[in-house]
Amino acid sequence: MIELLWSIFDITLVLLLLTLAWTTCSTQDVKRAVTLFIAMGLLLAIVWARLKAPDLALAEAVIGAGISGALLLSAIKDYPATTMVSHRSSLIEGIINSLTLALTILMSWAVWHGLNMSDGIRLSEQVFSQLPVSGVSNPVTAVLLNYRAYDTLLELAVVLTAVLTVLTLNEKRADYESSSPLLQGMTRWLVPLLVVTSGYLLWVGAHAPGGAFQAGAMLAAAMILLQLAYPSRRPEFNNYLLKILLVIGIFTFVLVGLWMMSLNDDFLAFTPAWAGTLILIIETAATVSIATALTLAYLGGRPRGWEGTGREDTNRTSRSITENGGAG
Amino acid sequence: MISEQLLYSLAGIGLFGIGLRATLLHHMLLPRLLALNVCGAGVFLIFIAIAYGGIEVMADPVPHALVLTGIVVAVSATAMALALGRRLEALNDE
Amino acid sequence: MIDTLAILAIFSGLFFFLSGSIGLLRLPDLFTRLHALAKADNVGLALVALGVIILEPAVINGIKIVIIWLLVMAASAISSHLVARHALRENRKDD
Amino acid sequence: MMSGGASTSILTIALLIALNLLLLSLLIGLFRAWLGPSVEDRFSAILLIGTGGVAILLILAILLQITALYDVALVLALLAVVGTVALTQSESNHD
Repeated sequence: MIELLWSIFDITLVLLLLTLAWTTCSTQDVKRAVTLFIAMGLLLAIVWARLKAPDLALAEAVIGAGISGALLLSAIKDYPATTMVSHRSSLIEGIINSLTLALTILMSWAVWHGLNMSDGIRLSEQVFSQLPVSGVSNPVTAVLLNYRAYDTLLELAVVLTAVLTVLTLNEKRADYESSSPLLQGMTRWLVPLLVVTSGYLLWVGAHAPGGAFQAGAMLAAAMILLQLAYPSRRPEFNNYLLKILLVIGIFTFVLVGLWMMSLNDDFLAFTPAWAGTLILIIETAATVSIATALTLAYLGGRPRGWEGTGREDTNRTSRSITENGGAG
Repeated sequence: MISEQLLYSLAGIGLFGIGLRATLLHHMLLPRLLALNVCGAGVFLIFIAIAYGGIEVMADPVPHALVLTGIVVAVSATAMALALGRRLEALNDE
Repeated sequence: MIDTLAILAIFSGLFFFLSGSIGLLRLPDLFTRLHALAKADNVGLALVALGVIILEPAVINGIKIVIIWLLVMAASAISSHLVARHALRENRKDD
Repeated sequence: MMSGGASTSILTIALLIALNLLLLSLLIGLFRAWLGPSVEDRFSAILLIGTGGVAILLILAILLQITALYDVALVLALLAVVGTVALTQSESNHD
């Protein structure tokens, strides 16, 4: 009975997910596609929770409900619905369909085969056996910031690269018109709550699901909400500070890594006694950087007064850049 | 093998296929980007399905960490692609 | 006994959830649909949360659930307001 | 928590039925997201999925014995508004 009920739940969830993915991908209406995509993100958070991956459910909830919704919804009007990239002939369409189908069948066979093989030595055994010396008790945080700290360092580098590309390409979008007073009233108590929760997620990451990324994304969501509620009353960014905040995560990470190299002969090889503290320091810096990066990515480009644009009027500058780019 | 593993990894493969097909076929930039994200979500789902070990058992944390990194990279890549597309539209408009 | 109470609360919450979503599907226009949605948001979640609190032994988690419920109440009120206001404004533009 | 053999399995079965019914309610709500017709209608469906998702997470937390899922529900409740705000604000801007 219990197994049957779980199966019904699993199958319904999977079918819902697949239907949603199909409608997201097949619709021609951009707004509809974005809305359905946000719904799919929320559903994915439930799937991660069902598969006992609370760290991922947390990340997906922050991303799906907060960041990617805001990112995509504000991007919709940058993309006029009339623009087509290319047209495909029915022959190419047929080839793509059959190749995708073939790849899907191949992958199904591979997964079937892989799941039926006997369990070898699972990495998880090593993760749990080394957990006491990792400095944290949440295994996912241990993997991310101790065993595979290189990965996380490079992940921060990827985030930085992406944001630098965004900043290089565009000016910030035009401001929205001012918002409803009710929204502003809510923002006054919601933003502090978001900031506190972000701190909680950062702190709890050591022994329970949470961590730098979830906390950073939460902080970014708070910033995005502020932008949306007070479009006109926003103070000018202090760009020098902004640049420091953007790189402080990687900077701290590398600094700690080099320090540990001078003690333990290996880059990022933590001394077990200090590991917990060092991981918290790195995570705090990473949280700040990720939050800054995601906020800037949401703005869609350089804020006013960023180096290179000077005191010129924002609209004029962007137009002249466009003209130069078009001529070149 | 646990049947949930098979069910959810097949769902992941399904998502991957749907996303890949739409990425290659779609005419517009933004839906293409969404399709690419669906495709990525499929890959994540395969990983997490394989990490799952049953109701009573704790799941394997290594794929969780990998997918967490993947989600961060996917969001950054999406933001970057949105900026590239916006620039493209601006160049087309003039 | 305690379990029965919890199950009772959760299932009466489910009634509101289901009627809310059926209302979302069946009612004729956006504003009445938002009205149906509010039932699921406020009463439905309140009863489900009550049931879960009864089953949850740790007090700290109980407090967390109460906070979640309060937040959803506030969020639903504000979201409904924003969506309805937006719909009204868009319609005025079309005229 | 779930102490006592017989009542445990009854409680589990009841919670699982509740979970399935909640998913059914989301499914009905998603029909509205699919049908539309306006963006606001689609968004009201997302509001329902947000609230229903919170309820599902609360019940999953009890069933799977993962207390961290309360945090996920908390985050979902906190951020439920941000999407709505992004929709209504970004829309109200175009001339």
